[in-house]
Amino acid sequence: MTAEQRQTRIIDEIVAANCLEDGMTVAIGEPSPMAMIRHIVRRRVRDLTVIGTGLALDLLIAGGCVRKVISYYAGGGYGVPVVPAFRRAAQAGEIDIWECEEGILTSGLEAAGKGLPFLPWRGGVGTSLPEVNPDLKLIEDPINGEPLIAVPAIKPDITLLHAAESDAYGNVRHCGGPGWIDLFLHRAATRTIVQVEKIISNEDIRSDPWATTIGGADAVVRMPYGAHPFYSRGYYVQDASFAQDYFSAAGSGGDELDQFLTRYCREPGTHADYLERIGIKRLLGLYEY
Amino acid sequence: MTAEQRQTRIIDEIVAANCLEDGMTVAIGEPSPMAMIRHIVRRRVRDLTVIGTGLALDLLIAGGCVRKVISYYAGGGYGVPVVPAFRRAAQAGEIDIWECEEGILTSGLEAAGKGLPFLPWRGGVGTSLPEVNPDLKLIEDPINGEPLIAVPAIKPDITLLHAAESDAYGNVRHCGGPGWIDLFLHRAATRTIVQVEKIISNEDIRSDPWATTIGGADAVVRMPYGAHPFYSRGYYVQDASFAQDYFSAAGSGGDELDQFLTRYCREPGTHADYLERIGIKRLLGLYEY
Amino acid sequence: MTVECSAQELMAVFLARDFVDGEHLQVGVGLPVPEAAVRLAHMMHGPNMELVFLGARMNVAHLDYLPLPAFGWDRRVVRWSESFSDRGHRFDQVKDWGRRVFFIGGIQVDLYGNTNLIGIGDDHRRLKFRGPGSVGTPTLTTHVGRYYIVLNSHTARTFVPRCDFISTVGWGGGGADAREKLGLPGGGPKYCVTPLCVMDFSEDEKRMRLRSLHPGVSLEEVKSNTGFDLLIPDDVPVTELPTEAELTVLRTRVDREGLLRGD
Amino acid sequence: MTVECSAQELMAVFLARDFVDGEHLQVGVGLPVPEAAVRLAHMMHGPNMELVFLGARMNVAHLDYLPLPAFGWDRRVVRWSESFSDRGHRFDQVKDWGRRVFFIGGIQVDLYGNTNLIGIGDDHRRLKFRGPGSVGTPTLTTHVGRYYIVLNSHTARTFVPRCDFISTVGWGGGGADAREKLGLPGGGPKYCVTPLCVMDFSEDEKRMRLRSLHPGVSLEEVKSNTGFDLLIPDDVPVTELPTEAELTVLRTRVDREGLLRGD
Repeated sequence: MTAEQRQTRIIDEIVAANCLEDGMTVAIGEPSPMAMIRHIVRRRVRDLTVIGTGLALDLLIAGGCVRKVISYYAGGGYGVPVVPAFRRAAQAGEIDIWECEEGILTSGLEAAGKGLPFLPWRGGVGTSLPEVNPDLKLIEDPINGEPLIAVPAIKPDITLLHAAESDAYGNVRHCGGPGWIDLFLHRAATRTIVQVEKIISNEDIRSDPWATTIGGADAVVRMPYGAHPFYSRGYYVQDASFAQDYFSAAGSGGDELDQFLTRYCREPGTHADYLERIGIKRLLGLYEY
Repeated sequence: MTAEQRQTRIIDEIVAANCLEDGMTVAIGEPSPMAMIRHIVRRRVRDLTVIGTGLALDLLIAGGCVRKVISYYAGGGYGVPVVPAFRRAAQAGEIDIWECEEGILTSGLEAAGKGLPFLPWRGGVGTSLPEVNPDLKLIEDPINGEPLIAVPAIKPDITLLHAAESDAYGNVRHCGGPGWIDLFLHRAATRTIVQVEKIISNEDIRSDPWATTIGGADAVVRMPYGAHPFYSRGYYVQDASFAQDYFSAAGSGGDELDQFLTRYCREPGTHADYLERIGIKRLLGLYEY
Repeated sequence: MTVECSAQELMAVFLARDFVDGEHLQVGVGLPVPEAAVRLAHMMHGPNMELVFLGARMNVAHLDYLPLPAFGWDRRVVRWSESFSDRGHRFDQVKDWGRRVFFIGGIQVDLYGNTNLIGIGDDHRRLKFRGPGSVGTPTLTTHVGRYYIVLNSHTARTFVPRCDFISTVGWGGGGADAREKLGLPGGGPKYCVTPLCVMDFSEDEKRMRLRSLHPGVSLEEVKSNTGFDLLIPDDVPVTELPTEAELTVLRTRVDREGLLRGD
Repeated sequence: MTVECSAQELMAVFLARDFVDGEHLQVGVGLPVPEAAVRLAHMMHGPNMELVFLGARMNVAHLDYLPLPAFGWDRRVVRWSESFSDRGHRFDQVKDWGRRVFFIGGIQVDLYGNTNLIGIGDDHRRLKFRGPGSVGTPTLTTHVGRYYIVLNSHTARTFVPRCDFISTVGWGGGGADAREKLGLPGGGPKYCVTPLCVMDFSEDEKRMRLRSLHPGVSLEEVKSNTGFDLLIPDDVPVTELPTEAELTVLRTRVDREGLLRGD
């Protein structure tokens, strides 16, 4: 690799989508990178292991893309205790569930980032988690003999994130902070692809280096409104009624769900096609302030 | 604890200094909170266990305050491979050295913050560290049997930091980021006292919550130029010639060192007295840009 | 009730009174009663309280009003925060959680205060009823100074002798040393609050015990809706009603939309 | 030398040529030769290199000049960074260090490239000569794709058969599987560069081996200043001199003050 010029890390959304292959472990950040999620459903990628929650996870299950879920929470926020396609698939035994909780998940991700085979964690001691997830081993700590859980390293093949901004070289800024999970998912993954609202100049990044939340993501995809129907901090709020439409269709299943997937995931070939279908007026109505 | 009004966390420097007691474990952040360090020397606190480096560590040893050093690096930056009082005391066997390295130190601090008795680390496997520091235990990881080091939790009684700004409620901002160690030291400690260049309004803090590097430090001390002769990001650069004067005095030891300590640590009763002795012209010459 | 209020309002006020100024009160998503309770306490008597929502540390006693619910992630709300306490490191400072207070729900709760968010059934690979999962409740309940079990309904289907799966350990198999034996440093569940009553845990056995009945609720109603033998003290008081002042703050500064009144 | 340059300049240019565009080059405090080397490579042929100084990720090929040294923490310099790669989590992403390159010094270096920053003596509690300590070198050298041992002097006091204490494992007790047996994923030391010569490590034994002599340095000079038997190949070339172009960039854009010329 030699180059006279510094190389851009901006890639086309189709190129990004084609990085996803059957059987991969894919981690989904918060807010959800919905444009990439829709591409996965459109491409009918199969047998994924998914680290994710809520609507994004549910859409992937509804689209038939998921074999296994690394799950600490499958609620859809206020009013949706458990997302419908997940519940149906779980109760039918159609997906494997690697049962965990937030501290166990982040411990496994941290172990991967730190190049360690495991990290210990206390949360979960005494619960059913080690019983229903045999990868979690009860250990005695080597110092005081306290009971702890050894969490094996969790290594996503690809982490998909949505953030506010990036320069052309993968220096990413989350507006209002990277939330609680994105950096863990990024550090643990072999590759991180970030869809962003906006590409900004390298000088802008250098003006406040500490604001950079991910320095040098592997690839960046320009996706304005790319988190819809989720919020994107600094840009728009959640489209709650659209999310409700999805949960309603997913709850019904069958034809109604299939029509939803066709209309919003399969037919639009690009993210711009999807936005066209949503309509600019609706999008403009989602301003934060 | 009931109060009609929200309580300030700003405390007087003498009140802060009096928090330090003989025998405590004290962690020193980067840049060094030199005003507090000088107070420790002035008060002749004894038998401290110190987590720190460079000039701050050396001044505490020169002042006779230190029994044990948790040490990964005792250089003084470019041109000072090993700080003088530390070297002298170490070679004379006058201080205990808990030999470690950066990843082992942060693992021990992280363990404390996470409420764990230990964390495993790979860096140091194969070295003399576990041999010269029996608290570091060689273990086999419970998943793959890989050799690792179990680092016990490191719990400072007090962490002393220097940062750019804070509001009255201990919401601290490091300008240009908190460096690599301050947050680890803070999370592990029973109590964190932060000396700051400037107190800012709570509204200023709320205008960019993600910029807050420590939310709710236990106590804040107003100490403009408080890191001198170190840099304070956003305010001033290192006073290299003053540091050189110290290293020269410490290298000589005896009367010369004693005079330095008297002049700069023991005689000035307050930080303002110290600054008076340094002189405003010298301080104004340390601007960053 | 002489002061007209809904069961959820009563629950929120009961909880609010139990919080002490200076505590850190953390509420997860989708728990409107605890959310209202911590905000009410903060405004009534807790100027030094910190409200923690998905890692955002907020001190908002000076604000007239904030929308309820969806407190946790909506930027229009968390813009009022002073820091993200974890800065992406949610669980890197659990050692300080002794003064933190937390709240959990559950699809099952047993007589020792263990709870279940995983699911109902015999076989984890094919649950009869799949729950949302444990979220961060195992870690939070392991470390926080105390927590409250807050449920929006009180039925024998929820209050079971033994959870099918345990996602948070309350008092394990019972006994005051149950948590200590497991090495869990936190203080465990203090109260279980439902639309019918308040329950606590007995000192020795740590079995669930009736503490007060909400106005108009009979002992029989509680017993028949609880799937295990609740300890019943000789004297069971009625849960104290909200004051006018509390209801005023609750309805004008916390829950203006009437979420807790079912409006 | 036909092109006049100092030994340190020669060392910096030798190193610079060994770096590949796209690599991450991390330099600690107080190592002016590696610091100059990575900046030279970055400007000569590495627009996609990342320079990492105390966690600050910099890509500064477009800048005419930056002061040398004190690159690591002076805000007048690190203001040019694009991120703090770790954001306070220096070692949270070591799994990606396969393409990272690092540099270490040492107060002792042994024939398998193990090094010592701890001290000299028999008794750790009372060292004859106390070193600075290991800094982050054990972790860095455990994980980085490769590293270089760079010394400012070449004496038999430094190059010893066995270090009194080992702060970084090179090839342990020798053998190509020495690191693998310890579970160390990084690639180990590639070259040892001094003012006299360049050394590498033999393929099987991983013993230190002379690779090239700097112009004007005799084999005997190296041998008599090395405290163990260095492997000497039949044919030992002379270290290649810098080109005019390299020296020009080094002296005008990297080391304007002449630190490497001893000015």
